[in-house]
Amino acid sequence: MKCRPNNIWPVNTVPEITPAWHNSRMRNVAEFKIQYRQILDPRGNPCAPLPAFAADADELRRMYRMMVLVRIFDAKCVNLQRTGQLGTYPSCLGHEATHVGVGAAMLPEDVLAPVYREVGTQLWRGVTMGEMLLYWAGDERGNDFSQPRHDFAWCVPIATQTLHAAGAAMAFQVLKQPRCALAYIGDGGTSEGAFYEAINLAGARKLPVVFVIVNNGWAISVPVSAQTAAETLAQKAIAAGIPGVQVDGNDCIAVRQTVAEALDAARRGAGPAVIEALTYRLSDHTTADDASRYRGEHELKEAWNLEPMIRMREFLSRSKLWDAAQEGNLQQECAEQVETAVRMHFQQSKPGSDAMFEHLFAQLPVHLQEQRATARRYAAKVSGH
Amino acid sequence: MKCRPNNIWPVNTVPEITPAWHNSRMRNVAEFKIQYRQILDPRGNPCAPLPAFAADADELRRMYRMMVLVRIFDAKCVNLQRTGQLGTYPSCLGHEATHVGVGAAMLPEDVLAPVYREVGTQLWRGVTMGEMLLYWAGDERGNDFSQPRHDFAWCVPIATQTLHAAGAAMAFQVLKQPRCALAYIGDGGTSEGAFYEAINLAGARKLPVVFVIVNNGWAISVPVSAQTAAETLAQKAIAAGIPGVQVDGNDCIAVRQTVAEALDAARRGAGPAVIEALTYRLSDHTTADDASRYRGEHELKEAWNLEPMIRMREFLSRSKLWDAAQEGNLQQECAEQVETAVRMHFQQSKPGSDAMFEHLFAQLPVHLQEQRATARRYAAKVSGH
Amino acid sequence: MAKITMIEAIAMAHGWEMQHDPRVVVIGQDVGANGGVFRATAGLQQRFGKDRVQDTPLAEAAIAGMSVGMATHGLKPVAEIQFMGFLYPALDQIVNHMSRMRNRTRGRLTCPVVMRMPHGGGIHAPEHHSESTESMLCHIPGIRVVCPSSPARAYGLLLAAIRDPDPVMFLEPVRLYRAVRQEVADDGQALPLDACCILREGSDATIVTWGAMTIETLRAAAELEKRGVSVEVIDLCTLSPIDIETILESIAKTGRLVIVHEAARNVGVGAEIAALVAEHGLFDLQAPIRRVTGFDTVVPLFQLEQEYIPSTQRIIDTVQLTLTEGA
Amino acid sequence: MAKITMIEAIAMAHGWEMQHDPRVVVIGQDVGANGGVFRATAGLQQRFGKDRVQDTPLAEAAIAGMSVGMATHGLKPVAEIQFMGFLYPALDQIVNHMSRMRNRTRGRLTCPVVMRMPHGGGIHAPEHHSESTESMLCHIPGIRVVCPSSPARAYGLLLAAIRDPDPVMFLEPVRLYRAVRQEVADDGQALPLDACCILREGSDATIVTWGAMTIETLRAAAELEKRGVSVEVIDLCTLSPIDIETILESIAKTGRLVIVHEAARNVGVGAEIAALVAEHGLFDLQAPIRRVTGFDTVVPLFQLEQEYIPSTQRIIDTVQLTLTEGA
Ligand SMILES: Cc1ncc(C[n+]2csc(CCOP(=O)(O)OP(=O)(O)O)c2C)c(N)n1
Ligand SMILES: Cc1ncc(C[n+]2csc(CCOP(=O)(O)OP(=O)(O)O)c2C)c(N)n1
Ligand SMILES: [Mg+2]
Ligand SMILES: [Mg+2]
Repeated sequence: MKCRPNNIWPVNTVPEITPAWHNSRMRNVAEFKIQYRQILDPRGNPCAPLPAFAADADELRRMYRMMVLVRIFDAKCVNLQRTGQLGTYPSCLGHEATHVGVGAAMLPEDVLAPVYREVGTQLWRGVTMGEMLLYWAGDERGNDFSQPRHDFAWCVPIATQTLHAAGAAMAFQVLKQPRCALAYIGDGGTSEGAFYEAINLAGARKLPVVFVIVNNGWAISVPVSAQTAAETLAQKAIAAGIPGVQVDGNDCIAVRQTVAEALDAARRGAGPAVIEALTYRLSDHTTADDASRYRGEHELKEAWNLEPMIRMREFLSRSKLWDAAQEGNLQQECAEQVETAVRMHFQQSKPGSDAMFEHLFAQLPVHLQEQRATARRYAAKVSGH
Repeated sequence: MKCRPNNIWPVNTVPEITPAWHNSRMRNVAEFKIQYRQILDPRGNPCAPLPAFAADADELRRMYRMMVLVRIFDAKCVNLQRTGQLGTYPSCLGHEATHVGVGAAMLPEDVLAPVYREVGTQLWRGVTMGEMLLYWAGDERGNDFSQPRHDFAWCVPIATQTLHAAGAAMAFQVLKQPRCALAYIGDGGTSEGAFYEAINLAGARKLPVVFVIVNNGWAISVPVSAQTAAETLAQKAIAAGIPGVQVDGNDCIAVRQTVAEALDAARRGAGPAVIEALTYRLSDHTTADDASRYRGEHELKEAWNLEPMIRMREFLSRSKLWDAAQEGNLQQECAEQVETAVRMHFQQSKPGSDAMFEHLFAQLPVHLQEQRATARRYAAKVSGH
Repeated sequence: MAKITMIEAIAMAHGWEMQHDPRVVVIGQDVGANGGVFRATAGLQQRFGKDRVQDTPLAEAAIAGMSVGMATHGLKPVAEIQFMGFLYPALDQIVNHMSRMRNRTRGRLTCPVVMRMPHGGGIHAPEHHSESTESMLCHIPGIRVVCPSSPARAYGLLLAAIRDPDPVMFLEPVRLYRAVRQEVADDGQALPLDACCILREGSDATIVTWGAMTIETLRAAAELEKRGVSVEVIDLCTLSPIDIETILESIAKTGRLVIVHEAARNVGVGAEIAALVAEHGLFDLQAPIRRVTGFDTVVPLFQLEQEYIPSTQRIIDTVQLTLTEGA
Repeated sequence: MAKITMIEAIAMAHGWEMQHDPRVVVIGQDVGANGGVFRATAGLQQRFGKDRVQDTPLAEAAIAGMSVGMATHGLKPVAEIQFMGFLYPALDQIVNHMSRMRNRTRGRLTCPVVMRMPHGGGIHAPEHHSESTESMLCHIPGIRVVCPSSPARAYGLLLAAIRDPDPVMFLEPVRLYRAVRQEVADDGQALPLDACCILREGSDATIVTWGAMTIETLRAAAELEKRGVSVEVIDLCTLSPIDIETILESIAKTGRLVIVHEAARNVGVGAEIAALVAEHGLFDLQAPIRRVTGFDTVVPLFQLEQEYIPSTQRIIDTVQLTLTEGA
């Protein structure tokens, strides 16, 4: 299970048989190491110096609040799907620390290239629950974020978004804008050539882009150990000649600090970096999946011991920044916020057939005008108006 | 210039600005090093213990002979192209040590997945000069090697062949055959996602396949430094969790030994490896290219000082295995062999239009039979018989 | 004999052929323990072991490229692409290698590969999960493209595809995976490739279609019959190469042709059928050839997918329009 | 005004637009110091600097994918794919993102990208260097596909492509790069997209073609004229969307249609033209629509490329056959 730091492969493991060359007289030409960072341990005790932002109690509470909101919203989405009111939905249960940590580390003018699970980052950056509900309810309007207008939309074709982030970073470099792009990618996604092309390109051009690998242990039914023989996913960075680091993805403070450092360096011209956040997919892959077919219960149970909410709450309580009353209020507040968003969502009308044609091109070519008319004719018949 | 070991980046270079995380308290979770091997120095002096095969004088002479034959054949091909008797041709000038070293390291039952430049390996394995001439003269029959029947044909779409090698290795693994696949790739080719997918897949499945990166400094007009920020190309292996090593690609003995060790390990179940052979493209990219547009003369001149033929000849002479008379005979022998091959090549008749249809499917579908008839009708008109 | 769904028929065909041909190996994302996201390979890994049913890393180019190498060196890979919308990274290997390996080596190396993939929309799936871009595949020389429309045809055509010595793209309409049950004998009987299949005979007009659109087309034909119009329905089955003879024979009888497909119209497979008929059957035509297809738009997210997929009504109207035209 | 080749006209169009629009950035393999393997970007890096003319790593998916990100964030990338045969790794980004970015974000993010690539064969190039798979691109909704047939049209259409707010695939026939010289004013005048261009008027038959096949087609038309046959030659120019009106008008006049393209016939762009005419112009047709195309085979290595590419004679014979048929 990749989420437990102790389970990382021993350093410098030598397989039973290897090419004999390690015995012959050779010269070292390059050396690399991959490091791991944790700031809060699973019980919420600091095990490394706290970063500067942690001195701001409001900021810490803001992060925790967002984690709670995400968890409640996520549960609601799963529920809506189960009751036939939403399409297939990929739960982010267990990813809250990573997603909120990344969101908090980014600046508004930076550009996010998400995959499909990063509710926490999106919410932090201003995408609304209503927009997310629309998208997962099968409506493109959900991608028309009222803000941030410049962020990429959800991205289903795995790994493709990493190249968009690199491209946006290229634009910032050419246009001399002090902005960064940040692309998410899953553990499974790191097997796609596009991911490697993106980090390699970013390295070659020293682009201001940070790649966050969310290693949640699984790509649908395929465990990380079947994706790659690499001991860590952070070391993928070495192939691109750029820095790579592991962070405890259930530790919101460590994630935020690590991502912020990488973004800061990138913004100052140091080039890209890869950050592997070790967390765990506590849910099925999506609502269409049944993880019990391929994943042991024991593993799941252990992963729950490391989940990110408790850790943050314990840390806040112990620091006297949080109490049971506040927790109760927060839970209620978030639940209401989610209910309101859902209620408003259901008040929206379905898109009309014109929506298929409206944004295909800046100006609709002639033959599509005919097709639009056909669509209107039959749409009218279908819905009866 | 990547071909000179001294120019390899200093170990552990820290760029001016890096993410601050290297200053914070972190734990190392993985360490890697890339090593470099040379056995003969540029003047042909052994600078490391000689491998076992070097005790066999005939074998060493066989290797040198092949290098000479390759160089003469290659020059002839360039010449044929210049005089309009061959299509665009990618010269292998300067790559002889790498190509012959690899050929000599492989077993006949292994499978080669070449790119388009590896004349030395092909010749060693039994592909004939006639077949090569046919291919570069624009005739598919050139890919129908009389032997080895199981090797892949030349491969123009960069990096695609690495996946074929992995697939063949997968077949060997499933069929429990003690064979290896070996794929070539250029320095430019390592930027393609397909290359990374291949090494990653090979690592994940511990496939018996070896990847030889021929780093000749250039991908057409793009230098390695613009392809990637990686200090070495061997370190691409780290992303796949497999061993990677650099070897002096102008040192035929080091190449052979290094590749043989990797193949041997792979054959015994240790999984794949990446070998970066550092050499130099002494020619234009192909006969259609003019390198003077983008490459300095000085660099080329320096590279000539390191070229592989002298080194091997000096080593043989100094070891009393070779003299001027033998050299003279060899040059003449090879020139005659090449002339004979060229003469026979020109005696072959052009393929007929049926050749387009003959091997498209095991059995030609009906509509293609009509098209074949059309082709015949007009081919007859074109060539007048 | 139990009645089974198309997805079960597909798993059954895999099972038969793996049992009888040790060279057949199944690869893909989640095809192992999970048995495929649609369950097309359910139970195969348990039955045939991890060597013969392998989960691959998440990399479509790798799936196609390794299939090439496996096929040239003694295996018969049956590879699953999780959805057609994720096929594109694999196209390079299909176009540049799989389709031409036999040709470029003059028969020395060959590629008996089947690439299976879910095809089309209609199941409220997420973005990029409803593609039907078969026409891009059909344009590639050296491969076959096959699309079944029932459990029995899925079983027989998949067996034929696996046994074929050349590459076959096998498109599985997701709307049909569990739409109907049918008795299918597990007898290892393959169906012919390169041949259409007449689903319903008729005399007034011919409709050519394939895959999931057979549903709406057969419904339209049934409705038209009530109105006294006799429609012949042809299921293309093999989309490339096209069995044009059967289509031309039908048009010689009916004089009218409507083509129905879910994919976008522009340069769709329907265009090729129309072009062949406009060349070889022009004088049999009594009315313009009409196409009822998906629009030349991006497949919309699922709120609008019913507006995108040609409806029974559109097919009925188009056939009736055709009947009013011409001679 | 000096007479220039098509490749020079292309370089000139780049120069004009980069001079006048600072957002235009050129990327690709060897487009920098080397000026492109065909010299389409010769001199641009020297003139506009390394930021605006960038060699990319050797990775086509990256070229397309980064173009998407550049375009959505303030630049107008003009990307070169070194040969059309190497486009396939980029298709995923083109189909799944570039073509639908505007649509899927409801116009919030857009992709003003031009992807240029050498197209077709006939120059004795190595394997995989002679592809003309435009039909795969034309099937993709949300992009345009353009193919010029002369230096002047290359200049004007490339300017139009770069200025277009949506993605354009720009196919450059390699046989034409240096085939003819023409006076082309460097005046920044774009030509219209989505419009055919009549190369030669005629009354007995219409030939629709594009790109390099205009050579053989015009030769055939000239020869046919000697024999008393008057042929109208239409250059499609924009291959998707198709300006079918112009074609239909011509057929209304001539009653006969021959389509000529270098690509394989099966599901080629010719099929779409035939299908559109079989729907909208059927009653104007006096004879079957015939296609003179490359064969449905792998493009052969260059020994046989002249046997593969449709010859002038085949075009002449087909037009004459058409004239003997029907009314
Ligand atoms: C190119 C592509 N191939 C296949 C899929 C189908 N698919 C959707 S999610 C997924 C697994 C992704 O795993 P990972 O990258 O680890 O992300 P996670 O779901 O764990 O967040 C797969 C195979 C896809 N969306 N895109
Ligand atoms: C997929 C692909 N893209 C582009 C090309 C065009 N091309 C041919 S060779 C070459 C450079 C290859 O460089 P490298 O991999 O270093 O090999 P080398 O030629 O130096 O042996 C390029 C870009 C190609 N053949 N295939
Ligand atoms: Mg995962
Ligand atoms: Mg090179």
